[in-house]
Amino acid sequence: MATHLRANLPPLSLHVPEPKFRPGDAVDFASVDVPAAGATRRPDTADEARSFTDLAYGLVRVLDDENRAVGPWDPKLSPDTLRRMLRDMALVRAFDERMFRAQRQGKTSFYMKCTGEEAVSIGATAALDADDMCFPSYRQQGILLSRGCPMVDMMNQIYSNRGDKLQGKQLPIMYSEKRFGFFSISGNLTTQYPQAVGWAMASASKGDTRIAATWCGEGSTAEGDFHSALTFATVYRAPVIFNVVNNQWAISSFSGFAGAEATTFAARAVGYGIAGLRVDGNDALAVYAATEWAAERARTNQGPTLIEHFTYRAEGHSTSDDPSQYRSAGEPTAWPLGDPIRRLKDHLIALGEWDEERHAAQDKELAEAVKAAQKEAEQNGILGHGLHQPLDSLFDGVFEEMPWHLREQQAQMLAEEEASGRPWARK
Amino acid sequence: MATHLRANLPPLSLHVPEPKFRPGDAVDFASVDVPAAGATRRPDTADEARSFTDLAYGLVRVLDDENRAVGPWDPKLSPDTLRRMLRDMALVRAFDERMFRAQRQGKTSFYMKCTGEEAVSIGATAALDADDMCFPSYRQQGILLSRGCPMVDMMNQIYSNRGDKLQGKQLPIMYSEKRFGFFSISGNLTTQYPQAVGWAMASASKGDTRIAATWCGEGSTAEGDFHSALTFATVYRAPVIFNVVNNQWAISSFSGFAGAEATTFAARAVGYGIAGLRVDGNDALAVYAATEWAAERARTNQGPTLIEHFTYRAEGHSTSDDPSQYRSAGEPTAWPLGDPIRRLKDHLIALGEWDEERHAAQDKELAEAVKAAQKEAEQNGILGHGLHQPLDSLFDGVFEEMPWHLREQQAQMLAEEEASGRPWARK
Amino acid sequence: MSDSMTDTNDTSRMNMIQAINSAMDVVMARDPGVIVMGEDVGFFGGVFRATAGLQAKYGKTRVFDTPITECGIIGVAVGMGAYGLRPVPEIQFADYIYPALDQLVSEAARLRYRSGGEFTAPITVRSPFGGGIFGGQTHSQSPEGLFTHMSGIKTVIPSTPYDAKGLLIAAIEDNDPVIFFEPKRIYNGPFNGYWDKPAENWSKHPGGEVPGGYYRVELGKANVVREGEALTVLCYGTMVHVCQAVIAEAGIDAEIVDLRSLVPLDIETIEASVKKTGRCMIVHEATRTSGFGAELSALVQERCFYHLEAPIERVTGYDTPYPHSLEWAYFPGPVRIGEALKKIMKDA
Amino acid sequence: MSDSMTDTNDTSRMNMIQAINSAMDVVMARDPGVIVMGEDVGFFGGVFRATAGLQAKYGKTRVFDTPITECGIIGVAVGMGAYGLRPVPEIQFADYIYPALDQLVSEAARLRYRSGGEFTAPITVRSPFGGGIFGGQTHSQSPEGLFTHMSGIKTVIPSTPYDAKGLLIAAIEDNDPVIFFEPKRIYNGPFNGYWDKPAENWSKHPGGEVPGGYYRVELGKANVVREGEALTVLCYGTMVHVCQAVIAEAGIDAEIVDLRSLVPLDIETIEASVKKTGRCMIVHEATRTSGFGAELSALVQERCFYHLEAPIERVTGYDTPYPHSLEWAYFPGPVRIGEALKKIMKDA
Ligand SMILES: Cc1ncc(C[n+]2csc(CCOP(=O)(O)OP(=O)(O)O)c2C)c(N)n1
Ligand SMILES: Cc1ncc(C[n+]2csc(CCOP(=O)(O)OP(=O)(O)O)c2C)c(N)n1
Ligand SMILES: [Mg+2]
Ligand SMILES: [Mg+2]
Repeated sequence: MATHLRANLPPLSLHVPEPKFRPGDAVDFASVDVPAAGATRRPDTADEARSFTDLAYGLVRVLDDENRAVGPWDPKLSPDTLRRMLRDMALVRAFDERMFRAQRQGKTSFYMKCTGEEAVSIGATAALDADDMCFPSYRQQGILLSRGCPMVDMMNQIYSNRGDKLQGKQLPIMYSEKRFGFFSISGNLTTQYPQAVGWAMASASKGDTRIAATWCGEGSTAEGDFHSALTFATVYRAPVIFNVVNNQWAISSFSGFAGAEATTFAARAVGYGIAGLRVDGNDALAVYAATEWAAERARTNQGPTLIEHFTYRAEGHSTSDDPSQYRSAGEPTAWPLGDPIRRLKDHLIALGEWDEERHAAQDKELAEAVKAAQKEAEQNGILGHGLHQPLDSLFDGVFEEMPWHLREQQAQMLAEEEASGRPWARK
Repeated sequence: MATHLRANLPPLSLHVPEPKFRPGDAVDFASVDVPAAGATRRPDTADEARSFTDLAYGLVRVLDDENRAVGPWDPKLSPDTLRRMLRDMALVRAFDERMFRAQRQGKTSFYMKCTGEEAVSIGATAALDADDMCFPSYRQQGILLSRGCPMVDMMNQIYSNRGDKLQGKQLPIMYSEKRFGFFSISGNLTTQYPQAVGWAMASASKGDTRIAATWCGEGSTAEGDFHSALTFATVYRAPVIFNVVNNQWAISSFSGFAGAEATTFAARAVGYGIAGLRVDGNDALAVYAATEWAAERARTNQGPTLIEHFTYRAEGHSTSDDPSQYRSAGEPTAWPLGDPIRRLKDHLIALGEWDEERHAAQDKELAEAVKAAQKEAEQNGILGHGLHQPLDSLFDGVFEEMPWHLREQQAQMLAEEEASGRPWARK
Repeated sequence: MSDSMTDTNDTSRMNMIQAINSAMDVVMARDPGVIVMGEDVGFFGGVFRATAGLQAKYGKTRVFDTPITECGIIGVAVGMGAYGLRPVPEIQFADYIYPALDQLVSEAARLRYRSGGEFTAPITVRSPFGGGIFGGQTHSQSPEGLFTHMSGIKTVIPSTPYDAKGLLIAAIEDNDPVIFFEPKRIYNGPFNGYWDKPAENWSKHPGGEVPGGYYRVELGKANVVREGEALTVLCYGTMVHVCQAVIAEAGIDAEIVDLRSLVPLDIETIEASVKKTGRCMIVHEATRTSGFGAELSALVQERCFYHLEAPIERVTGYDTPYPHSLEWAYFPGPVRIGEALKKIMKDA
Repeated sequence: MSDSMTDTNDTSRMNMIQAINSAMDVVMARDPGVIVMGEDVGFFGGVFRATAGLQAKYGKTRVFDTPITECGIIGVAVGMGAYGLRPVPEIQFADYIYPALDQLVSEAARLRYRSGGEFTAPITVRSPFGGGIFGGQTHSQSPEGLFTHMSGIKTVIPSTPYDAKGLLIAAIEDNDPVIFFEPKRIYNGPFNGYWDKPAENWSKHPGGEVPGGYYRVELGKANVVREGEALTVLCYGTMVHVCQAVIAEAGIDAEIVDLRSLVPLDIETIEASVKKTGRCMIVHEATRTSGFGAELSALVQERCFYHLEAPIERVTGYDTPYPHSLEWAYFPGPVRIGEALKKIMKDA
């Protein structure tokens, strides 16, 4: 054994990460490295992953400080497409605001906004085909809104009301929308990652052309499922896009508790020999371009790509959270990558394809549309006001066919409810 | 959504890895990249991990084709230390051969050899301090033998006999040797990884100077525990050494099913921003040097290192396995990195510090020592011949204090055994 | 050790969160080996605030946030335990304990046995469990039954702030792994099952009177919260309060046993009670099939067969996931307990 | 569907491995969506050879080895199921199913419920379980009880080659997730519990006669392997054979019920039998506390209370890990079953 003189060494110490700012601190994000837009190279989609590991440490940015689209990643979208994306992002924000308020008004139990992260889902959805399969986390409502899912349907789910096709069985915002290529959201973090790989492997094994995409937060990358997914994906070269939404926070824990002090999240890809990109998540064009590139790789049997979307969670984790308890109130506005909606809007204005008046009008129109949808949804009921689902529907869908023990429990429930004088009718 | 014309693309296809050689195939390992000994640079242990990611793709080698120790990684060990390491490795092999045979003779249920991988544990143990804590997998018996664990104790465990301090409760070779800094081996792969991190974090939080080291196979890196461990280690800069023993096979599955087609296992470290080394696992000096380097990083609060030991499992997975079913019989001898014992022996001979006669004499002496230990151990009994533990010891150690339900079960067992006319005594 | 050892007499009103927080505080002050870790438990003090103030008091190396990997949290805790520390990891919701199951049942629970006692896992896993807060399928589960099936691990569930503190201290000081499930529905007050009536807090409940200092409530001892002759009610956690309310309303002279610890179980108290009353009702929120109620029923009929005057009744959650909007239909509340009572008392 | 639908009449002698292999072969030939995956199942054909020959016959994209991550194996299978395939993942030993538990219970088992039936997980997880092969603590476990507690998943356990094939085909064709535990002790022959007597093979057992083609044994139907009047024995897997041997030796006119499927359970058969016999013994190898025997005991006493003439007896594995050298002391073999029989028949 080594003869090395340990007694001369200082004792070990445990490093426990600490975010830069806590409540009350003045915020200065100067240490966040923001490369210039257009500076990052764009490899050919047929290149081998090992030839562009630098991309995992860079930051793909298209919109520059003068609101121009620049560099090799500019996806060169038509003004119509850009306006469509802007509209979708604005719709997501309007929807979020309204539903957050609905929760505060006691109309439902829970809500989660994606404020500041709208580009992540809208940019990606715009670059994917409509029948590509999405395995989202809980902060990609943008996928549904952009794919045309009726807002009323989403709200029905949020209210667990009569119109909710999930029969009130799921927590609000845990949508399932097969018709829009949107997998059932799980409450358990990152379980969707290997599932997306499985779907993609199935598609590949069937000689299909559809690919899968999945999302999780930077905090969620720590789960074992993340690793299982990346391992399977690299082994079988699955046609899947892994999105890591690095919005800097996981409830109250900053990204350092997921490993951000040592490297980027895109670098995880390097560890498995798969393609990794780091993208300005507040730049809808960069998100679009990265997704388009990754999708092309997937569709041409080049395998998986992991995209880290560098962004910021501008509001609380959920309606149950109060971020002023653990981070500086100055962070959201100080975030150096700006507001994704404002940036795309300013780009369209700079192109001469949009103006403030149209934007204001659109915001108003969207707010009206959301309000109208809300009204319609509330006609189907809100949570806690009466019984919106037949009591016995509680037993539907555990199995395809109901076994005797559930039938028996169901019958007993109905009998007891009867015997008790229908307490459910009280409200 | 994208307007991209998917109809023009060929269908997706699923890539399923396939090893180069199957039973009956002629083996040619020319495609295995073997850099020259001494060619890989040795960064300062205070350097940042990101400054030497190339090491994760290289191969630290010290012993060259002329049996000289060359290059910056040469640990410059004394002949005594080298002889000690050679002896330890030869002892491991002798022990393995004898115990394998014992299983074949029906003296126990199970055994696992580490033939061809002796340098991995002997090199590491030599470079660690005696009180550094090891969290091994099942193929590091070398740690125990090198730290001086009496062979009789190990054999008692293998035989589940009267002398087994684990009371026959564990499968053979699942040692636990706290006095030799050797954690209880688990049957569940890779669970030891986060445990080693926890131990290391505890040591650091207490201002201790002891570090932890852990081992798993390349196949086992796919488990979620591996990822949890590396994530925790990078976040808290835990003083731990992760060893991945890439012996090319996981039972019948070649390393491609753990991701080896796309990159190295050392590259996993890069994904977390921690130090990664790739080492010729059949070169005891390279293993020593890498471990020494990693230990110094750990002891100076530079955090974790992952070392991939590139080696070859020269025999079956275990006594339950028949490798001729799934791989070419030519592989073990064709392995381009040679036999670790022969290489260290030839080095010592080249140094003029050893010769074939002494080696043969030592082999004989070790074989005798193993045999003598075996004889002694067998006096404590072998598996299946009589009852070596008191029946009721079955209930010891579930909890610190036995709760009523175990006491009751224990009493019932003894009563039933009594009533039945002691069937246990039949044998 | 006595059922309750207190080294200070000053008590104060605490809710269950405060009592749990106080337990960790008291043990951390006494034993430098106790460390607290988990998702959001550090600076913020936990999503239910159970660890609030502990990081400020004991420092970042003893109270810290972790990566979001339950497998890692428990695996790391096992390693820390092997080093000699006494980790108290939190799993944010019991519904998220499954990724850690292998580390809990194959490692923590087996370590002493498989190492001949060389290594142990003196860890206490705290986790809020149970429903009744509109948490939907993944913030409502009661997985305690699983752990009772795995030899080598203890399962403890308090029903009052007083018990929560005393049991948690005993759990942390125990040298075996303990799963400590906290009934989150009663963190703030004793819930009687009437979800449509105003919520109560702990201020008027005797169990809300909690000593400020060190005391233990021994693991494995049940608490007879109501003595009676007509039947025995076995319950734990939130359901203790629901059962008390229903029994009071029904005017039945029931003996209500709060188990407090499922493994080890206080079989003596259970057996004595059922032998006295001749009837037994078991109530838990967890899914019925193979829930801990099944084990209780089996034990009672094995031991009290000749004393039983009616079939043992189980009132439990249904064999479905915990639904969001119909949560009060799922919850085994007063109506269902009441109906079961009628059934079991029919011939009495 | 009938209890047994056979489309070919040629039967042959198979051991349980061959029967399981044949089940996969037959279903793969009929349904291109069936895929087989797991550690070592591809080229090598599995460590117990259950998948031997399938890769050669159906190709690498339908039968393949996987990385060693049980979490990944099940997670990937769930995704494949959502795509429309019918995956049959193997978990190499039941002891290694815990890392996959979250994907099994929070995902596979819940998918239909939480998605309003939009997505389902028609997966069948095969896994060898049980002891008696000197496998030590981590190659011997019987975790079936855990799964019976999780709503949304079926648990099936065969006791003969015939049943293994028919049940496995039915499981794979089932649109819900099924855990298919294979009693590895009887892969090669019906083990009667006398470990010190020569091993038998399936060649003389009627259950070793297996049709070569397609047939199903319906999930949820028990098999009365011996009719009798004196008591009811509930068992499954290996223990069916042990119970048969002990009953034969004791010369008791017992009714032995091989459950075959724990969820869904054939309650009718159980209830009818116990009402007839008035006595009930439950035998399983799994750890006693909260094992499936507890649920069986609870169900029987709830439904047959007034027919029971003696306490229901459980004969089970002890509440300890499965020890290596004392494995026959742990195993609930003839001695223990015999003693329990005496006890239960005492007043008969
Ligand atoms: C398995 C599991 N563990 C813990 C939680 C509790 N939880 C819900 S969201 C969350 C934080 C996730 O953070 P991140 O992945 O960064 O996503 P973000 O909320 O920032 O979008 C935690 C810990 C959970 N839902 N599932
Ligand atoms: C959790 C778990 N899954 C599966 C197994 C079965 N198993 C035992 S060893 C092994 C192969 C491990 O291969 P590798 O990690 O390369 O180590 P090696 O045997 O080559 O040293 C497998 C699959 C196990 N023991 N634990
Ligand atoms: Mg986040
Ligand atoms: Mg290997």
